[in-house]
Amino acid sequence: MSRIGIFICHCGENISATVDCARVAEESGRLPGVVHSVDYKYMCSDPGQRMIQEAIREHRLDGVVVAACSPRMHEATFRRTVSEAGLNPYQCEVANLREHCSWVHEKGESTTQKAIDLVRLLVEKVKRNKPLLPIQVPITKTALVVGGGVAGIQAAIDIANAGHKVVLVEKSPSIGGHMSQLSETFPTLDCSQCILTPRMVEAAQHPNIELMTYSEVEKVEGFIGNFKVTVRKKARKVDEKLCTGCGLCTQKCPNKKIPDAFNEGLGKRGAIYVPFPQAVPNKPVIDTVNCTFFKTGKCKVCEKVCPTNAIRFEQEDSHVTLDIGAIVLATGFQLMKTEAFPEYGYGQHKDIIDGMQFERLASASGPTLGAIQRPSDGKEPGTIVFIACSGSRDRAKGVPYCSKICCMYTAKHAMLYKHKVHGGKAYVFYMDIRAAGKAYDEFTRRAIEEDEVSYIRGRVSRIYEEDGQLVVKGVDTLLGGMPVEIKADMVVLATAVQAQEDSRALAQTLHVSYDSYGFFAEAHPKLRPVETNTAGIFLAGACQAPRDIPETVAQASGAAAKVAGLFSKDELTREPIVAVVNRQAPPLFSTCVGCFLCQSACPYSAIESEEIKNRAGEVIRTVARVNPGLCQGCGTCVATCRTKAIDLQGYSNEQLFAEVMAL
Amino acid sequence: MRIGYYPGCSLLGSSREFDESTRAVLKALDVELVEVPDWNCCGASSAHVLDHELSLALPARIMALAEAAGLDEILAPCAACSNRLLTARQELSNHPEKRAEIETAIGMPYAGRVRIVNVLEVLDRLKDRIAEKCVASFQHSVACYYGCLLVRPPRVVDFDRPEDPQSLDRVMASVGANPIDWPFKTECCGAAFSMTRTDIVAKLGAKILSGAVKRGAEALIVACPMCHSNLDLRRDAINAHLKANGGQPSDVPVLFVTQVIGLALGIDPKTLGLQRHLVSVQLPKAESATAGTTV
Amino acid sequence: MNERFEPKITAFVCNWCTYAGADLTGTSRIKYASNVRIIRVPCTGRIDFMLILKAFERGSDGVIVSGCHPNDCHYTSGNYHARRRWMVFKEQLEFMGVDTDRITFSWVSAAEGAKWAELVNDVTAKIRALGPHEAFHALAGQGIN
Amino acid sequence: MADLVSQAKELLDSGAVQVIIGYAAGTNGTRRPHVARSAAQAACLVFDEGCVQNLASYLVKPEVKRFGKAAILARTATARAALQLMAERQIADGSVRILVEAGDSVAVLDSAEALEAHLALQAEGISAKDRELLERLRAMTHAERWAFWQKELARCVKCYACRNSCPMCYCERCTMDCNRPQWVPVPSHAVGNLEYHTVRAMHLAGRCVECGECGRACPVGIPVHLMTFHAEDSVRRQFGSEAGRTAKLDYALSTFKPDDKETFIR
Amino acid sequence: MSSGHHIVPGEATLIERVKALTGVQLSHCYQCGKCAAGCPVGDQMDLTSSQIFRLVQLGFPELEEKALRSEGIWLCLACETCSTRCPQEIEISKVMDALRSEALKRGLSHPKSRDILAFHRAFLGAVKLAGRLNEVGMVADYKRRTGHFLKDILVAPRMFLKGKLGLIPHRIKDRAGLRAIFRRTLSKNTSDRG
Repeated sequence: MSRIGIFICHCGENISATVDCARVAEESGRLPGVVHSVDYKYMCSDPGQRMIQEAIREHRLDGVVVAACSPRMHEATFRRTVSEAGLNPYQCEVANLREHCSWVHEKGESTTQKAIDLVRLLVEKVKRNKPLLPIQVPITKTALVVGGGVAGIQAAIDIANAGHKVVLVEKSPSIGGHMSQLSETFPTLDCSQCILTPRMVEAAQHPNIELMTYSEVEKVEGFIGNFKVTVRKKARKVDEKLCTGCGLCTQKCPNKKIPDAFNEGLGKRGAIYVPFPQAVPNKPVIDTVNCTFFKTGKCKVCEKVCPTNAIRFEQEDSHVTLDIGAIVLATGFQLMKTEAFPEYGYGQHKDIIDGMQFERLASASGPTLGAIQRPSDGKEPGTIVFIACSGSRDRAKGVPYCSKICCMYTAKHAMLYKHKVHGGKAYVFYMDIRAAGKAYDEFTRRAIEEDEVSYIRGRVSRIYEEDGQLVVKGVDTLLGGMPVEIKADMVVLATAVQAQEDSRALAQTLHVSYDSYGFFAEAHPKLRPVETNTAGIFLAGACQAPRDIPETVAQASGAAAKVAGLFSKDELTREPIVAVVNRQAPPLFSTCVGCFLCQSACPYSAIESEEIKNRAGEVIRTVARVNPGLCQGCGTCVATCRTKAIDLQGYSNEQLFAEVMAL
Repeated sequence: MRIGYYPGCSLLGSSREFDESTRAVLKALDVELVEVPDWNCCGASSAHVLDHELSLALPARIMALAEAAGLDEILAPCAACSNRLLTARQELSNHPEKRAEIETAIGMPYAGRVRIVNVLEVLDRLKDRIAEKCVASFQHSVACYYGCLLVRPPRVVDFDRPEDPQSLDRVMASVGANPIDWPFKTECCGAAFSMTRTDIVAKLGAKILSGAVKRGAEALIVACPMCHSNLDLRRDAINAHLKANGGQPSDVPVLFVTQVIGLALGIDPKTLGLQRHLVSVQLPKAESATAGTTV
Repeated sequence: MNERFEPKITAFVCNWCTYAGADLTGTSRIKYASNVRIIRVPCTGRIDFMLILKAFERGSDGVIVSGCHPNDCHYTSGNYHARRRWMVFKEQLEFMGVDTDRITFSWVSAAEGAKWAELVNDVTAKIRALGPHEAFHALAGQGIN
Repeated sequence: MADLVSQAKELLDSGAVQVIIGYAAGTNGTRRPHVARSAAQAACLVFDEGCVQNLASYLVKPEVKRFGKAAILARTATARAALQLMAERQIADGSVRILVEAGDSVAVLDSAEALEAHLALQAEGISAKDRELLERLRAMTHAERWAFWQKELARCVKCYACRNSCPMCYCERCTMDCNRPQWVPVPSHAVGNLEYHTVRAMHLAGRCVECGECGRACPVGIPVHLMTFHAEDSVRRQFGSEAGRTAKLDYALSTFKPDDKETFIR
Repeated sequence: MSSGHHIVPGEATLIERVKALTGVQLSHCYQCGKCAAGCPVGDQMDLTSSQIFRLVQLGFPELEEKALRSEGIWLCLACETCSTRCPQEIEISKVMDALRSEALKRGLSHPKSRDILAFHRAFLGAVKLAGRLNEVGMVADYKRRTGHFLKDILVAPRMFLKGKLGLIPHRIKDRAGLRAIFRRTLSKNTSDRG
């Protein structure tokens, strides 16, 4: 026989004004199994809580019903109260006499009667409550950061500085990302390399950070605190340990005709190459698609010249499996290609380039060592046209959103051009100037006012070649839609910021959701901007939406803080409100028949299959098993299960059944 | 191969050589043309300006007649016609309720089965046959001029690519011609303004013509009667405009794609109606042709 | 004397949307009929159709089942699963001749305090008009054949 | 069916299967289930119009499974049951040979794939009589249907013959036997009977292969199969899926579409 | 009779009427001007497409009238360059058609549109008569309507010599049916006038 204690709260007058609390206490006291029933002015006050604790000890209560305000308000409070008195916190239920009764009904018999009913239901429920222990999930205190751009580097360094291990995976041969390609950065015009390179080195040398460049995440299993991640290390064809990065091989490689991706195709590189001089790690890779040896079986010049015999033509891709506690996605973005613009010649004109290509032209370490020369003939363009919103805010091109960074970097480009080409003429076609940010608008104004860049409000309809120049047919909407035609030597399209090619595939490997453009989706647009809906996976930078550098770095540190917070404990504690598959005595073992209809019903793929073996190790039956780490306790599986083999702790069949039968 | 044929009004008059050459060429390629019985004008560039319903009903009658005649495909050489037919076809298939209205208007059933093809699509299909029957390869630098209506609006015509299309260039190359790369392939020539705003037609025509000549074209190749008459019939106006604006008048001829194919297949110029052009068709000797190609 | 019939309404509501919505009704002091008894479940996906039958067996004249609007489910899709179950369950009850007008399905979000009050009042009025769920209660009375 | 017996013997002798679940002649022209484990026992196998019983329920019985690989004579419903049982992981694909009528011999289907292909050609199995009954019931008013079922269910003695005859009711521990809590009272009881049959129908919605075995099994002649037929039909109409058409699990009630019907929710 | 086409002026704003006539929502235009930029006659227009749309967007009667009175809507060649490139996928030439018929309905069409209108009416007139277009007849009619009797005086004879001018109009058989089509569709208040 249960020993239930009932505690009716007046909540000052909030409840007692319309509910006869004394009578509720008195009538409830007569319910079978109830050994103690009182009412009091403020149950949540210290004396109130003490009253409950004393009653528990005095009457050896095994269940408590507090009838007060909404459990969403004080359930936690009262559960703590009872546990301090030695009762399992989950032996306490809260009847909602305030929000659901006294506040919404008039004073009178029916209201008091309702209060009595509400208490009775929970008395019947609490009789069936089982002591539950919070679920402890162990945490592997190693973070995986996917993507070695500025976002990934920042997140890795912050987590590492918090004293946790970090594995930083980058798919290209060097970390640095897009930022390492930039010339100067807005709004300060300081050299991108100069501010990024030290961070790259710091990341590489940090005792807590393991760099895995030229590697890709292939498989992710498990759940928060306990991921198993398989990473594919692509074969560099170079022994990283032996290689000293002397660069001899890259100089001697006879095949130097390969368009250089780092320079956006504006420069050439060898078949064995280091993406850029400040690359981290500064170790070359062999591009097997273009390498003469891999194509013809002859050459091997690199092998001959290598002083440390580090070349490994036979090297294969390898796989590494990591135990990871938390993941930060920092896979960045890509720019829309100029091929996507029929009206601008399908990217066939050499002198129509995108923003990143201009960065390489303007960069001191770029193919032209910072001289602005047009790709077709190396001439210095006397007239240059920049086109903002190229593909952005353009639903016809599938990008209705604003790419956010173009207004600023276009202003920067125009400035850099004006600084480098004296007497040059720069035009910017734009729709709106979006320069919201610290010192941003001043920056664009400076381009217009001091560097005398001509801003024209309107889109460009067509660009075609004539007499070695590019005819840009635009319009000035501020002059009432007057057509404007400019003969330019070079055109720079500020093409749209898009999600990475493979972002959807990656999202599916990690079970994180993504928006219709392929950007990863945050858990809450305002309040949880760096979390995903998948516990333990966080977001940093432009893989979530177009971002500039300051925002990216801030978000990266935010994600790092989340990871550090998660890693601050050895175990993570979760409410024990989870589903469990029952166990029975042999030969049944469980009433689960293993039909697994529940599996597809689970929103968290928390239901696994488990083989029950006999002593001989033979499988007797296969049943469902709920992974308490993944289960969030919705109970959809419970309602789906025909044999009632799955039940939900805290809202079990017995508990709910009892409540209903007490109606 | 058997295919429905809708010549359209201008192929009976100002552009009859387009009709003549089309019939001649397809005959030579063993394609049987079945003329849509009792066909009417499609309304071309006028109906849609004045009345939307009419601009649907006129094409609908044509397609209904074709269906009644058991045709499942109509060749409409005139770009304006094919464009109007396609436009009506799409709107009626997207709006069944409209289709019912139009059916009552034209007083006959219209199921929307029949497909509309332009002359380039047909020639593209036949390019192997053309290649094997080609007797005199057309070794000249040509400017392929598509005009507006063949490729626009892409959501309706769904043919080739909207900017810098390639199909006509392919067809030309298949008979040994050298299609130049130039930017005005789909620039508008002034279309229906031939009569009313000759000034505009002259201006636009001048840009197209000089653009082609400048890049070494020995001929402009078209597949649209309106383009042809604006560049051929209106040549005097165009040249006058060029003179007035310090440009070079030009007598570079304008040929219909079917005429070029005809010549390549060895059909005599008269049958192809070359003599009907106002700008007489004289082309530099073939061997010198390549000389003119460098831009 | 004919006393006004006060129907017994049982509501199964999810913890995250409708339960919170009903809390908001309270904090906004919106008054509504006191006939309803709320049973709190984590998610509409948890609601076993048997609970609804049992509620009737225990003398409920009407039942409310309410949770998060589509897309708002705290567990992303529990409400969608529930919705399908209801679609079939409703048709089955109708086939058995059970009066499904006595079951009201609804979405009430945590922000819709007013909607909750309105819902309860409407349902109460409706069931009051329908009268006691005699058919079902009679069965309960019959006991063993 | 001339070749049946020889084919059956062949299957057993070759060791392709260890047991054949089929039919043999019963008393006065009836057909009864017959389990043949040897060529000799296979001699009396028959497969004709009289063989209506859905034998699939034997496929999941441990005592039959014990014998080893099984072959089973199957009408459409039996085949659907086999496929649904595969989808629900109760029998493994390839572990059972399905023998379906093919002219005057039987075709041997040994994979889910073959079975799916075969079933794709078979119409769904409700008899005209049952269809007509269903329609009549659906045409009734609530009150009439209520009265109809109350009258019928009043005869129910909770013998569970319907449950035991059903190939899809293979749970070792049925909800009905679950006593913590006791969802449905054990004794035959007006509410209990209504609840029991509602539960049965709900558990078969999207899983019922429409063999009607439950109806045939009922000793007191309650058309219990109509309830599961209706449930299955309700799933078919509302979600377009059907039990026993594929070996891939496609259970309408453990999946959803965001744009499922919403009109009945306020 | 035809749907959508008979909205009493003043019943709705022009932007709503355009929607009813063409299904195009002019609120989608964000005034980037790309249409005007590519328009072959953009430099000839008193008001370019984007300006016209702006005038319509605000819904002020006087601005709507300004748009309808413009010559621009009559200069549109329906070459579809604009709609092909419009980032907002607005079917611009459809809108121009609609604006023209609105201008006609309200008798606001620009004086310079006279010739253009005359041409279109002559064109349809000829078609209505014979079922097919007889260019000679059409041109003659056009001249009558406009008084440009000397126009093409130089081209015509050469065309005739080249056999490009058929003097006998091509008649289709079912002319009655065709006239019926005109009767059933053509809105009274447009080309039947003049």
